[in-house]
Amino acid sequence: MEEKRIGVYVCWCGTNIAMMVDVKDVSKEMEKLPGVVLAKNYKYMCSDPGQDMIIKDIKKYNLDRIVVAACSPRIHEITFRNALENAGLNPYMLQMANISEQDSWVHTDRIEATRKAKSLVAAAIRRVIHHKPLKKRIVNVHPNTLIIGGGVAGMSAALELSEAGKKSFLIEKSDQLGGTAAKLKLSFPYLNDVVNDISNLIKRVEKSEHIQVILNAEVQEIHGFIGNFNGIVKTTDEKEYSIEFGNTIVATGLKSFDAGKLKNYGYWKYSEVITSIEFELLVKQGVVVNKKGIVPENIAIIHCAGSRNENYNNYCSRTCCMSALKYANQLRNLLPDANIFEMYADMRTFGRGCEELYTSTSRKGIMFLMFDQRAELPLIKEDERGNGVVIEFKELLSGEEIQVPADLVILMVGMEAHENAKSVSHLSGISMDSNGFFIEKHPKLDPVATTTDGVYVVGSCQAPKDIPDSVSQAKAAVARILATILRGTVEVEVTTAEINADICCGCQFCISVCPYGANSFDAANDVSVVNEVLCKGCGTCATACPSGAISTKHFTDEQILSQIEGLMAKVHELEELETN
Amino acid sequence: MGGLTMNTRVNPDFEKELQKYGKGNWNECFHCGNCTAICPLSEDGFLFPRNSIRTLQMGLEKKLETSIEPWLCYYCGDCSETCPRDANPGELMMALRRYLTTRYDWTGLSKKFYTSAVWEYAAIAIIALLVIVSFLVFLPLRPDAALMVNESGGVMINSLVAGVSPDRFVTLIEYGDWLMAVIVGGLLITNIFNMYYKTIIADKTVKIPLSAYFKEFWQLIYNFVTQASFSKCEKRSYWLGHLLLMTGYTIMFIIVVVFLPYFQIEEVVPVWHWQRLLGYYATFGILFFLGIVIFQRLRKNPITMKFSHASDWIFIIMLALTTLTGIILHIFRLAGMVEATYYTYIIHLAVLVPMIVIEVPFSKWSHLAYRPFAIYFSKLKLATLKEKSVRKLAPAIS
Amino acid sequence: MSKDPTIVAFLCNWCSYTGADLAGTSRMKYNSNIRVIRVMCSGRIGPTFVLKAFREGADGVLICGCHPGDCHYHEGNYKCLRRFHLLQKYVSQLGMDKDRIRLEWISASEGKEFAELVNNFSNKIKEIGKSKVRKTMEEWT
Amino acid sequence: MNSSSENGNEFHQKVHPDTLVIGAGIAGIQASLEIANAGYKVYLVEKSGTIGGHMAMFDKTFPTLDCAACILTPKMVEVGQHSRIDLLTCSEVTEVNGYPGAFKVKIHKKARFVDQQLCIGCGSCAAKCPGKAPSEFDSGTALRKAIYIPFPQAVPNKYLIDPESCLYMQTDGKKCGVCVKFCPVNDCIDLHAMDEELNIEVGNIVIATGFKIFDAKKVARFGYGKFPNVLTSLELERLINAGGPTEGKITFRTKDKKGNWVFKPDGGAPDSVAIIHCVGSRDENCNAYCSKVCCMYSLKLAHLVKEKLPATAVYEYFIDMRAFGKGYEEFYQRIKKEGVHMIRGKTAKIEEIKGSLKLRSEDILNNRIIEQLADMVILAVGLEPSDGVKQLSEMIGVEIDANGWYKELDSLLDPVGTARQGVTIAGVCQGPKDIPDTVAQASAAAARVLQSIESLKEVEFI
Repeated sequence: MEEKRIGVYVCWCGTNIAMMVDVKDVSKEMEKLPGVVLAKNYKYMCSDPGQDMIIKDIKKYNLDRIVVAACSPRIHEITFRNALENAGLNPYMLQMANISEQDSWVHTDRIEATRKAKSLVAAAIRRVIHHKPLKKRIVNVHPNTLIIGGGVAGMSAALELSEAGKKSFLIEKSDQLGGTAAKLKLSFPYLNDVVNDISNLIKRVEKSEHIQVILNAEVQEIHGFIGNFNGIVKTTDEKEYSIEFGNTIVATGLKSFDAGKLKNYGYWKYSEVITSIEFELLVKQGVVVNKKGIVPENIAIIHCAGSRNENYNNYCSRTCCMSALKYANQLRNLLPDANIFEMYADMRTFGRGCEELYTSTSRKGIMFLMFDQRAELPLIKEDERGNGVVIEFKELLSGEEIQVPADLVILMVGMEAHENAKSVSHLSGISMDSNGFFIEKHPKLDPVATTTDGVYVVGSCQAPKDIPDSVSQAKAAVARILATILRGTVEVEVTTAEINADICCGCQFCISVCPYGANSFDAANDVSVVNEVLCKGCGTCATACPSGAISTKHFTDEQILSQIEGLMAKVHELEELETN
Repeated sequence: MGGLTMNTRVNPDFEKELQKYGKGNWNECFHCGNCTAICPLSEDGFLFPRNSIRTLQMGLEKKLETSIEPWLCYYCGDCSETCPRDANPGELMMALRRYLTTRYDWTGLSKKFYTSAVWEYAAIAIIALLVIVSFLVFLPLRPDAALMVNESGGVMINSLVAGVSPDRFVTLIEYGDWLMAVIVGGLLITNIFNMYYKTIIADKTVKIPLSAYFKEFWQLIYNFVTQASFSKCEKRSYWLGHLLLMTGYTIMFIIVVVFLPYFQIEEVVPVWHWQRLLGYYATFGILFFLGIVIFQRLRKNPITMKFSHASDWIFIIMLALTTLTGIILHIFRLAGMVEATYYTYIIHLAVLVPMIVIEVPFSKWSHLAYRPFAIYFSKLKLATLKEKSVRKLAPAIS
Repeated sequence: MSKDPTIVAFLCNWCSYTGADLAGTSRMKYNSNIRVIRVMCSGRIGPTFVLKAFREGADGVLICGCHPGDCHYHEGNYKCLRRFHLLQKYVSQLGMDKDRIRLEWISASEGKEFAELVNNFSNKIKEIGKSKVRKTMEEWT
Repeated sequence: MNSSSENGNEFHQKVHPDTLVIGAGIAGIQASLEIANAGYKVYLVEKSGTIGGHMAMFDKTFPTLDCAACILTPKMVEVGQHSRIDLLTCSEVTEVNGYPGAFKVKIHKKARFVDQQLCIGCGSCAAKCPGKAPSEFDSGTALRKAIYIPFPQAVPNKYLIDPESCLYMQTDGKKCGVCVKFCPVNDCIDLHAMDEELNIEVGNIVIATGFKIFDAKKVARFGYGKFPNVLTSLELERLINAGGPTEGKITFRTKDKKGNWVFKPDGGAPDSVAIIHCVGSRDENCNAYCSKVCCMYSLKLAHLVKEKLPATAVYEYFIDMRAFGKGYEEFYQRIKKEGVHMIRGKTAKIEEIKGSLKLRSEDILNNRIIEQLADMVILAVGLEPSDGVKQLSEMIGVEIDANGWYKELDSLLDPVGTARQGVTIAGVCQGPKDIPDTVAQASAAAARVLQSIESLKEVEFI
């Protein structure tokens, strides 16, 4: 075995790591390990000078393997792989040791954390010895895009693509485009009539030659990988479409919170109580009446219905405060003499022009009352003194127990993830958070991509959002997609399974465990073969293989077993040091 | 959970009602708490102005009616200047003082005067007319008035009236004074009792021990004389100006009501005589203050002078007229201009009397009494509150 | 400190490793005796890895994957579950406490759950005591 | 490039494939990378000496608390190394002519005085340089030399000279010049370098000029600039940052030997810190709008203070807690549980009493006045459009609103386009925004650019 020349780099991450891990000690210790040519530590390895240092060292010391002990590989593996590539080294000759997220940030004892860092880095060093150069695979990108969801986000994405001359399939579950936005009369904060805007948008989408709208349809299956997806779409009348596409945009939107769950508000009990969705419908028709058909004199708008409360949804639905102010303005115009009460928790009017709307609304004789949305919610009950209901609660800004009479109560219901989010997440291989919203690749710097390359999440299916933010996200996804289409090709992961035909006994066990049908049987040679295009590199087959003929590139048994050795060797070495 | 009857019902119409007593964008307040925190007079137990704004916005009339807070405010304007929403909390306190004055007044006249300028003008006109008529008819100018000049050339003011001896004339005017004082005082005292009832007796949450009434009594006198609370405001010049006005006015009031026979005398006393010095001090104090206030109200700056209620102008004009006629009267008298002195005297009284009768029990001047009483009452309440609650140094986690 | 048991954890890349990272970015604190090895899918984790960990002196092995139905590769976690049951039996037969190995589902959003799991499992292993596998093996060879 | 056929008032022309991006904060960086990665050339113009903008100054980002530098610096490196991004630092756009699809842009490139190719970043020059000025990157919490690298991870990672604080330039060459003497590379430093004018032609312009923070001195009753331990949130951000002047320690502002107020690692730590929300925001006397990010960054700072100094009491004085985004409300609840005192009621004034700061506020929900003594007060300052927005908007022909934020074409359906064709806006210059929204918007702006280059090929206008 030829001599390995390993370079080890330990990152301080400012004080993020250095505060809890003695990085200097770690690098000093690593220098002693076999194969290690040099071990250095530096304030920010990921910075320009940090990467430069690695590149220079590779060239100067002829390093052939690099270990970077820094943050999670999920964040910077790509960064350092690029650095290796720049230095002329195969990018897969890198192994990272996660000493921040899984060490310095979660432990409180500096000695222990340092010890743990040493064993993690030692394991990485042992592992990297077995790394092999892998060749990147470049695939062509299909120029079409699948967009799931025909709301504002989906339509905006489709149009943006269409304007760039790129085709998309716009799949909508219901029988019309427009989603939630199509139900609105006015937008906030400028209270513009949006009915025309949205219908124009729909018209543009329908007219576009580059957009194929499929209504009453759901995606049944998606296969493939970035640039090369194919899927099946089925409509309610059993029509089936088989489509090919290079990228997927998930824009399935939201569903509103079920107001019936709020036990204090008596949504099913009182004909005075309606939801914001129902109110939008009323106001679109221009007639505001309660379910008894009576024009209300006292109207209460209750914020945070189903939001910011542990018994319902813990999160904030982001748009309800502004919608509630919009309603107050609409009501004031329709019913100039009505008493309007806004019952809020925190007034979250944060967007541009929103605080200004709050101010101008407060000039319109609207009574703002604050309640505690985390403690006892307001209680709606029959009014003994009048016809309607009365809302009882402790008003926080005055500390008074008060009663608000109402003959119309509008519950500002929050946003929830769609029921079918789970099936969509399955289809497209993206994850959901505990609230059922899709998880983006990175909450800051990659708010629309997902961990699955070529699949993007936009709009309210990612988290509650207003229209402009949804549109922004939709277009952001388009930027990413256009870039891949324009380049025409994209690099894909090469960490697929590999079958050593010499060892394979032809039991075909691997074929039955593969969820992608990537393995097939070559009857002529009596062995299994892997289709690298279909294989996603999960490694299940490698583990299942009774003869050890299958290995997963970059996650070989050898690599993992030596990683375990390294991990434990350091533990014991230190333990023995201590006992002696 | 409180029962149905425990909870108070909100009243959205009340805010419109209060707009009659002063103008402000009170509904715009979003309750940041800046005004209360910036006010040096606001303290635990008596937090304002934000609390009052909230009560107003919610239309909790009962709670407002029983609150002392508006009287504790001297309207330095800091709250309004720094209000992030231009909601004008200071002006609300002003409006509330007007409103409370009408609530304390059992005759209902105050409400008429505050909510209708016409009523106030009419009342002033009637009283003025009564004064003028009673002079022209019952106390007409002596036919040989020209002789009524003393050796120093000054008009002998008490001898101007036909058929009435100088001594009797002074006594007549003094009786008039007393009558006025009794009516005005009576009304004021009953109103103060009304205030006491609403703020202390009706408040079942505090039980004030009798000893506290004696222990805190000095507060009443002390605050009346010194306006000490006002001096805690950051703008001390406001306090000085106000003190100048208040002392000037009070001095004149006491002289006229209590010491008239020593004041309204035939001979012209030397310049350094106490009565002339006091008179000049009062005149100067009032004029100085009036000058500034008129200038500021016209400019609508500072913020405290931005909004002028009709009652403000009426008060300023009446006080100005009283002072000016007083000065002119003084000049005419020294110059020996007999007829001019007589008619100016009538005009002087025709302004002074309605001003006192209307302003003191029903309108702006009543705060002269309400303020020190409010402070006194607040101290009574605080004395009981402090025994009850222990203040925590650090705020609790919410 | 050397008395503290050592735990080797195998985490799947998509859910559990992300969840463990989340515990880190959220600065949730947990026991420092855990050493993580990242694999792409819990379906990749075979008995070899687990036994190797014990052979090298681990006192406990923790396996985490996506919640049922959430697997990035559709069903790798089910495969893992099946293997785990067998493995548990096998471990018992070897004379080890079967609680030394544990399989849990940790999603990408469950940083807090991960931290709690580590503490919990670590306490359990402490209860069971240090593993003698490594020593025995060394004596044998 | 007017290959246009004029007929009547209408003419068509090809869209120039190059793009100008103004401002190299995270918005500009993101937009540039998106466009460049799609294969088109980008001119990225940045006023200061480095890219990165405000995000590079932050320590952690809310609500996930990942370290800002960790996620930003790789992007910065990528920009610096990208073959299709022409990075122009110390530069400003001075003239914009031409038409959508073919803008002719004049760029004033100020001299950096240090050769970008030759500088090896050894730092010998700065070690000897006598000139000092408050560091812009450290928000004035520390001093930097006249010849300096803005921060260790700056891109480009080369020295530059600030003529304002350079002794040689201030004395017209009569004094100093020591940097040239100590520079180990020949002809690297040229103290007589001249500014340059650059003329470029681009098809699209992306405006991403970001923001500046509200000047806290304008609210005199908080005593910023008078009391040394009243800080802006950005100053605390620098203190907490490991790369900051105190190596991540939260310390008091102290006087150095020359009488400058600076922060040093050994400045002593506060036992109590109060954070005041909405300074310069939601206030008719300053800016009436909400700055959107202050509530969240205040919660983040509270957490970081608690993390660094667990025994320190932290108080937040707020009006409405605007925790609206993904995971924000949960973060708010978490910070509450960490023992940060939340008080609904904005502080009205701050006085200094025996070196301690006294804040007077109303604790609205508990119906009382709080006179709080704190060792350190943080003012959560709002955001304002950056300087020069007006000139730039006139130059390019894009409208700004009354507050100085750029106006988008359609507040509902087109959040990145402007009334001027070929010009898009991204990030905070359009209105306060958090990082995810900024990044999404920047990508959206890039989509618009790509789409116009790719599909239209020709612009049609009247």
